Amino acid sequence: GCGGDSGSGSGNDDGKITMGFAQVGAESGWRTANTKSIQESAKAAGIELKFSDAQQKQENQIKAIRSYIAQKVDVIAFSPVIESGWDQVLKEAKDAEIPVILTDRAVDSKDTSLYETFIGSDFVLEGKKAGEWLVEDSKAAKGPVNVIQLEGTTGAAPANDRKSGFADAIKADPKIKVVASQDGDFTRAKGKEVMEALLKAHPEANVLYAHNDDMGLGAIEAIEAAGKKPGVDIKIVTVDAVKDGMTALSEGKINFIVECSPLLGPQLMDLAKQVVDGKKVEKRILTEETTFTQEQAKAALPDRKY
Amino acid sequence: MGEPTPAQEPILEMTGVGKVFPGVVALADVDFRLYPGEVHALMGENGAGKSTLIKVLTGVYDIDAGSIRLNGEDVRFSGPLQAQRAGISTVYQEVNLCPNLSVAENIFIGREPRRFGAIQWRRMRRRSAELLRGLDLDLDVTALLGSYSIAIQQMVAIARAVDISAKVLILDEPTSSLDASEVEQLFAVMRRLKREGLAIVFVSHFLDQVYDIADRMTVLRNGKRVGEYRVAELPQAQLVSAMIGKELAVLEELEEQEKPSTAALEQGEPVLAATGVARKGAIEPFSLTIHQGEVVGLAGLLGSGRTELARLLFAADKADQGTFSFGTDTVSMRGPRTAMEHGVAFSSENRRTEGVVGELTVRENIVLALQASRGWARPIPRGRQDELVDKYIKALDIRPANPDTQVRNLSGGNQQKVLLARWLITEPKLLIVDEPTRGIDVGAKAEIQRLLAQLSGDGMAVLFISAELEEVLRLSHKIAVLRDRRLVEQLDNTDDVDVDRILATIASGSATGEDS
Amino acid sequence: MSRLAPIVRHRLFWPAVALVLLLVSNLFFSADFFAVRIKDGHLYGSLVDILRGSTPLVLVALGMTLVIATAGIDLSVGSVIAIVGAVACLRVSELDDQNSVTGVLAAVAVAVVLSLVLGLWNGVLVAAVGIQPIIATLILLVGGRGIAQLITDGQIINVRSSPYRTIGAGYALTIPVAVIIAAAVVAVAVLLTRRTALGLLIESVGSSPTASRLAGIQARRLTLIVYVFSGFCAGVAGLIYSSNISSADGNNAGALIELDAILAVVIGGTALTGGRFSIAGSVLGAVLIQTLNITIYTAGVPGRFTLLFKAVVVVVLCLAQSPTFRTKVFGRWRRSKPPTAGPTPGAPAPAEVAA
Amino acid sequence: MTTVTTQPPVERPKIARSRRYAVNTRYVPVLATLVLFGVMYGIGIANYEGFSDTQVLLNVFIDNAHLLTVAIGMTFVILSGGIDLSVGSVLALGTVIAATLLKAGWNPFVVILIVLVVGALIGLAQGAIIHFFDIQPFIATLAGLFLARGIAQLISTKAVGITDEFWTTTATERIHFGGFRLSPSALIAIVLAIAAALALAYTRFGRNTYAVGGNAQSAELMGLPVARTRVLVYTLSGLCAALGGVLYSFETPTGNSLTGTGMELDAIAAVVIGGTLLSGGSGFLAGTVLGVLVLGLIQTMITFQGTLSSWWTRIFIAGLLFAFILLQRIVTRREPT
Ligand SMILES: Nc1ncnc2c1ncn2[C@@H]1O[C@H](COP(=O)(O)OP(=O)(O)OP(=O)(O)O)[C@@H](O)[C@H]1O
Ligand SMILES: Nc1ncnc2c1ncn2[C@@H]1O[C@H](COP(=O)(O)OP(=O)(O)OP(=O)(O)O)[C@@H](O)[C@H]1O
Ligand SMILES: [Mg+2]
Ligand SMILES: [Mg+2]
Repeated sequence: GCGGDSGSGSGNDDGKITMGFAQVGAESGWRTANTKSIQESAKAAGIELKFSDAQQKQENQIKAIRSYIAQKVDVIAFSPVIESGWDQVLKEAKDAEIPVILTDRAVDSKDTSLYETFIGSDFVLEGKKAGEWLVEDSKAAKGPVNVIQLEGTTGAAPANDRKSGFADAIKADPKIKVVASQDGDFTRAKGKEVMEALLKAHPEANVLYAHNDDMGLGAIEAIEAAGKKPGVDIKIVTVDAVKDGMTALSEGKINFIVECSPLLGPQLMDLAKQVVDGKKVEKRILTEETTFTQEQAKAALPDRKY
Repeated sequence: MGEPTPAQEPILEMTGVGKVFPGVVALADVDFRLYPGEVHALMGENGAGKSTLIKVLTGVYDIDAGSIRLNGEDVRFSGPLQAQRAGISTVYQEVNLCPNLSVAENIFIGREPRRFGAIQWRRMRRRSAELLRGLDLDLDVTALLGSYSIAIQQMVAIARAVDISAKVLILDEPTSSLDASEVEQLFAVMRRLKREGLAIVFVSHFLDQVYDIADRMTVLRNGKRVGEYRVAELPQAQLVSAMIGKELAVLEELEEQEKPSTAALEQGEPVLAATGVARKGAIEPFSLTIHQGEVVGLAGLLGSGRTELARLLFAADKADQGTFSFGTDTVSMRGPRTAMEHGVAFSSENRRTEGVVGELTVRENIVLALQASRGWARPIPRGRQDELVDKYIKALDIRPANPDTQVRNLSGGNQQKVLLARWLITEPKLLIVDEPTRGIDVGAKAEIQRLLAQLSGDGMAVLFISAELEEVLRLSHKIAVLRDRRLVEQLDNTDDVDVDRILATIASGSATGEDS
Repeated sequence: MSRLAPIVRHRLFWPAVALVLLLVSNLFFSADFFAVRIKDGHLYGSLVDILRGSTPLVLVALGMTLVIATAGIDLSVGSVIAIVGAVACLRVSELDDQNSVTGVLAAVAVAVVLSLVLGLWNGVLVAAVGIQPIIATLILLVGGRGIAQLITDGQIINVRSSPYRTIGAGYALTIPVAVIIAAAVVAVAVLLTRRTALGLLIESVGSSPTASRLAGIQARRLTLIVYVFSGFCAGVAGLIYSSNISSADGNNAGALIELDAILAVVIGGTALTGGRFSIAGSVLGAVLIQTLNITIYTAGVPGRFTLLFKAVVVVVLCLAQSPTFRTKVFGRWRRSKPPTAGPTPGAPAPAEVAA
Repeated sequence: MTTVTTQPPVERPKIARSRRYAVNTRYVPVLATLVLFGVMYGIGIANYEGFSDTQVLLNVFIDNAHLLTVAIGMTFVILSGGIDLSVGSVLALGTVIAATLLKAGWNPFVVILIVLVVGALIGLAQGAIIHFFDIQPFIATLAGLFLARGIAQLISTKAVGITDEFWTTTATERIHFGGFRLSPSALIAIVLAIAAALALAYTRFGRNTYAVGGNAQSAELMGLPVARTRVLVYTLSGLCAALGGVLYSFETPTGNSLTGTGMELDAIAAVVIGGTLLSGGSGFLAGTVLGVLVLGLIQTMITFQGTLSSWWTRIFIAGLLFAFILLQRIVTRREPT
């Protein structure tokens, strides 16, 4: 019994924990890896998983959570589509005495008793890490450091946060200047297209900061087509560390990647068991994440799952 | 020019009206006066500018030059709504109602009886039924207008306009698909309204109707006013020459032409034989054979099923039962294409929605059917197109004679000619024409009749439908009489057959004893 | 003035003006915007980027033009792009040697056939079953992306195949291959519609289905063909799209492209109610939209302003294009100059009527 | 030329003419939708435990109150022969305006009023452009889509939470009757649906909408106020979309410029599934309500299914939609034309 020593799994008499998980959607490879991780580790942990895909709609997610409440699951976990607007449905869960775990993204509820814990990355911190690396790296640089920034979808939380964290960090060095910042929609195609245009409008640029690997990978294509060498003529920092990104990093086309791991399934399942057992857990748990340089990437690449 | 002695002030006076469309001067310096209590006919060939004058008056088109005075006051309407509010109620040439609404609504929409702001449907239905009964029509007023034939829709449009009790009533070719008795109903109403002091503008290509109902008339030619006349003072022949600018002699020719006897024709090859063909709700089983060179006329009242019969022969509607054979082969009719493959052509009575394609040019409309039967991969070479199109623009006198005009911008009568040309160039073995002379002026009508007679002389079979019985009689070798959606009798068009005889057959119904 | 009038009245005049204005405005932000150089043996420059970048949209808009001409609409193009890209990339990635030309051609062939099948599916629903086009194609819009994700397992499939990469990112005779492909498809479409009677028949069906049927046109078959063609165009667009980034993104490929395509078609002067269509117009419209996007990047319009910027451009363009707007706003002012003088009766114009 | 006899020489036969289709075919699509909805509901009950609870059906209303509201406005637009793509964006703009103003401490009723007025104004502008400048509705409202979302992003790219007392209490409020619950939003939407249905059937504006959709040119020639009707229809749609925004922000108390993407398609789909013709002039509001319920029920079935992966969710939705529309088509099919 992985179900653990708790015979007291509320509602269900078979002792098996039932988790309702309301996923944002399947908008990116990162997200699907996240979904997979959760599904696989649920199976491994012997937790029965009810899964729903909200297709990026908060309303669907709320509906799903309501239906989990109605089905009296043992624990609810979800990655909020956006940060605000959850008080009501979380209250309903609380009233039904179902613990809630937030994953990946936070909610802005003032009443933190509405959820047990939030496990996920800190997007601002990610932006900061990227910025700090750049500051460090630019110390040796003589001329100005002109950064092109490829932003995530306008209005999306990771885009907002990675932008502001980065901006904070690069204040440390007046040489560093963001010369252009454009919405690349988190996709490769958009990343390439935007980069093509920006390279021509800003020939002085020598650094690219992309809010995710995919945009960075698209931009690499554009840089190569422009006859420049990615990683050398234009230094590249990205966030995520998906396998393709890591490959490019190990090949020297990217200089630095800040990890944002989607693989928080095992951690989540652990937490779920603790929470169902009524144990007290930390309100904020950061996913175990790191950063990668080119050398580290070469070492880590063989074990990279996705 | 017979100037009337104005007993009173004109209710409506248009002076120096001009209207130019790109490439066409539709109206130039036209004067028009209308007095209360008169029926004033607006006369002219197809494309003379009658409908345009009416549209300019009621604000459908912006006016380019001239002035309009209503009741002595200068007016300029921004649209039919304003004109209606000022007391001008209009039936435009093509039926302009909403086919997706019920008959009752079409009569009352915009002025529905209401209580506390809510429409009183029951009262509306009752009143529209009454109104239609006044025109001797017994319709299901809750049915969609679109489910009725063009003729009935025309009557509904008239009922609507008449009921909007206005000071001026304008009727643009209201009678084009009506049969004699419907026309009579309409005239009775018009006379009543006239007595009540209404001023009525009436447009028609039926000279007899004009002479029957109108008091005065204004004649237009090529967008210019030829003159204003008292009807009583202008003989028909003079009117015609005023309209077309020359004498007319074709009509007589046709009368003289010797027709081959039916017996002789029936020796020949049957082009199409329909046996026991029927369609539920449309027409009872009928059998009809049409031979080479034969003109078969269909006679019947409104809604007697003439159009339905024709549509079945062309497979525009699918028959539920019965067989069709062309020559010696029995053919299962899958759609218009099957019929066309066997040399059948069908020109619909409903030219606006089932006939011409308004957005396309005259040329494209004319070659459309021929092209369709050749298939898309074999386009008609441009030279051949020009040849065919030019030939028929000349033969039918389509105006403007520019093949690249959009058909939608043609006058009603000219659209009809385009539709006819479309089918004539396919050189069909059997030409089914449903109201082919609808809205066509006297000259062109004679021309079309002559053309049909000539083509049948050359061996083409024709199925001819017209609300005008005289026309049917003049052209046909054989007349099939319909009544109540049933083919009741087929008469050889011998000397003793005349309008009265046919009306009698229609009235008595079961001449062939098929009735139960 | 009078000699210019026909040009000004041409329905593509205003989109062309807008295109030129947008292109020129880029000069403010990127001085050598119009510079086209030869780099690594091929043409290189912003104009080349715009042309190459607009190829998927040009193709989709081309298919959409014919669909719209029959008074239909095809919402599923984005999903077709995703599916086709997914299938092609999956097959290429499964090759032993990804650089084998025959293997890539086989994968491309499978993908193209699939796009025809998807088009046929839409066509059957619309033409044979008689479902309203917007709903019929909505089914594939929703389900198709699911299928694409199913194929890619929600991941991005990468290929490292230079033959495959050539389709969307390669060059032949210094010209981007994608541009050559798109030009070829457009040329074939123009030839098919204007050199045969296909265009006329489609326009007829689109303007008046009833009248067309009674003229003996087989509207169903035409409708079917048109949707299959739209599927094909979307399929080729999907190949270019995925080849350009050497990967298939089942989640995002072609998302919302249907809106841009419809916009391109309408800017190009084809009415959504069907009938007359202009392939040249749609191509112009698509290039215009791509130029607009590039201008937004070049000018550095911040993300939060992009939509407003687009809205303004679309509104201004539509108003400029609308004859009604021009007469209502400028016509009055122009007309008031010469006092209202009607055509003089003696003018030669009436003779025209009689002619 | 022979003379037309002005007096029929024979007594005119009295014929009961042209009485056509006995059954009123206008109601067939809506009835078919109703029946198929019942079938689908039955399938749900048979397959999923707890589906038979009437509250499940009421929850569909609760969950889709905003969609219903938006679809009501869309029904008017589509009936008039137009289309409105801007609704999703206007809804989003509504939530953003509401959230921002509430955060600044404005009175909630004033906020609602402002949101509604903004929505109506956007609709009015679209309608005016469409009618007076002869711009295709698709394009004008596509510009509206960009514009409304653009303004929303300009106001705030970040989602703004709503903590206003009135908002949160309205959101949690449930109206109880006979053991069942409805949210105030659902009630508002239902009342609006009834009002709209009555307006379509019993007011001149409603009938004019049908007339304009049937044939705008004819309607103009019949002297109907086409301009007013057109403009009003889009204004109404904007208003409904804004109201949808308010209701949406009751359910999900956030102002977010990214909400409602693709909602225009959902609304159009709901209207068309309900048997309304996209070409205009034919359809009923009851159909729209059914259309929304069908979409909602599909969503509910997916939630009850519970185990679908993301892509299977999409395929499943498409499959259900396809099955439904195919059946509907077969049921309502008359002769091929
Ligand atoms: N919207 C338009 N655009 C361009 N030309 C037009 C338009 N409407 C009418 N015309 C042209 O104006 C002229 C007058 O047309 P009008 O419809 O007034 O003729 P009419 O006298 O009513 O003919 P008919 O007896 O055939 O109905 C025709 O040459 C026609 O082609
Ligand atoms: N099943 C049907 N569905 C739709 N329209 C139909 C159907 N059957 C007939 N019609 C329409 O009804 C009209 C025929 O009506 P009606 O019974 O008045 O024929 P008619 O005898 O030809 O009358 P008319 O003398 O006016 O030509 C045609 O225009 C046809 O389009
Ligand atoms: Mg006329
Ligand atoms: Mg008839």
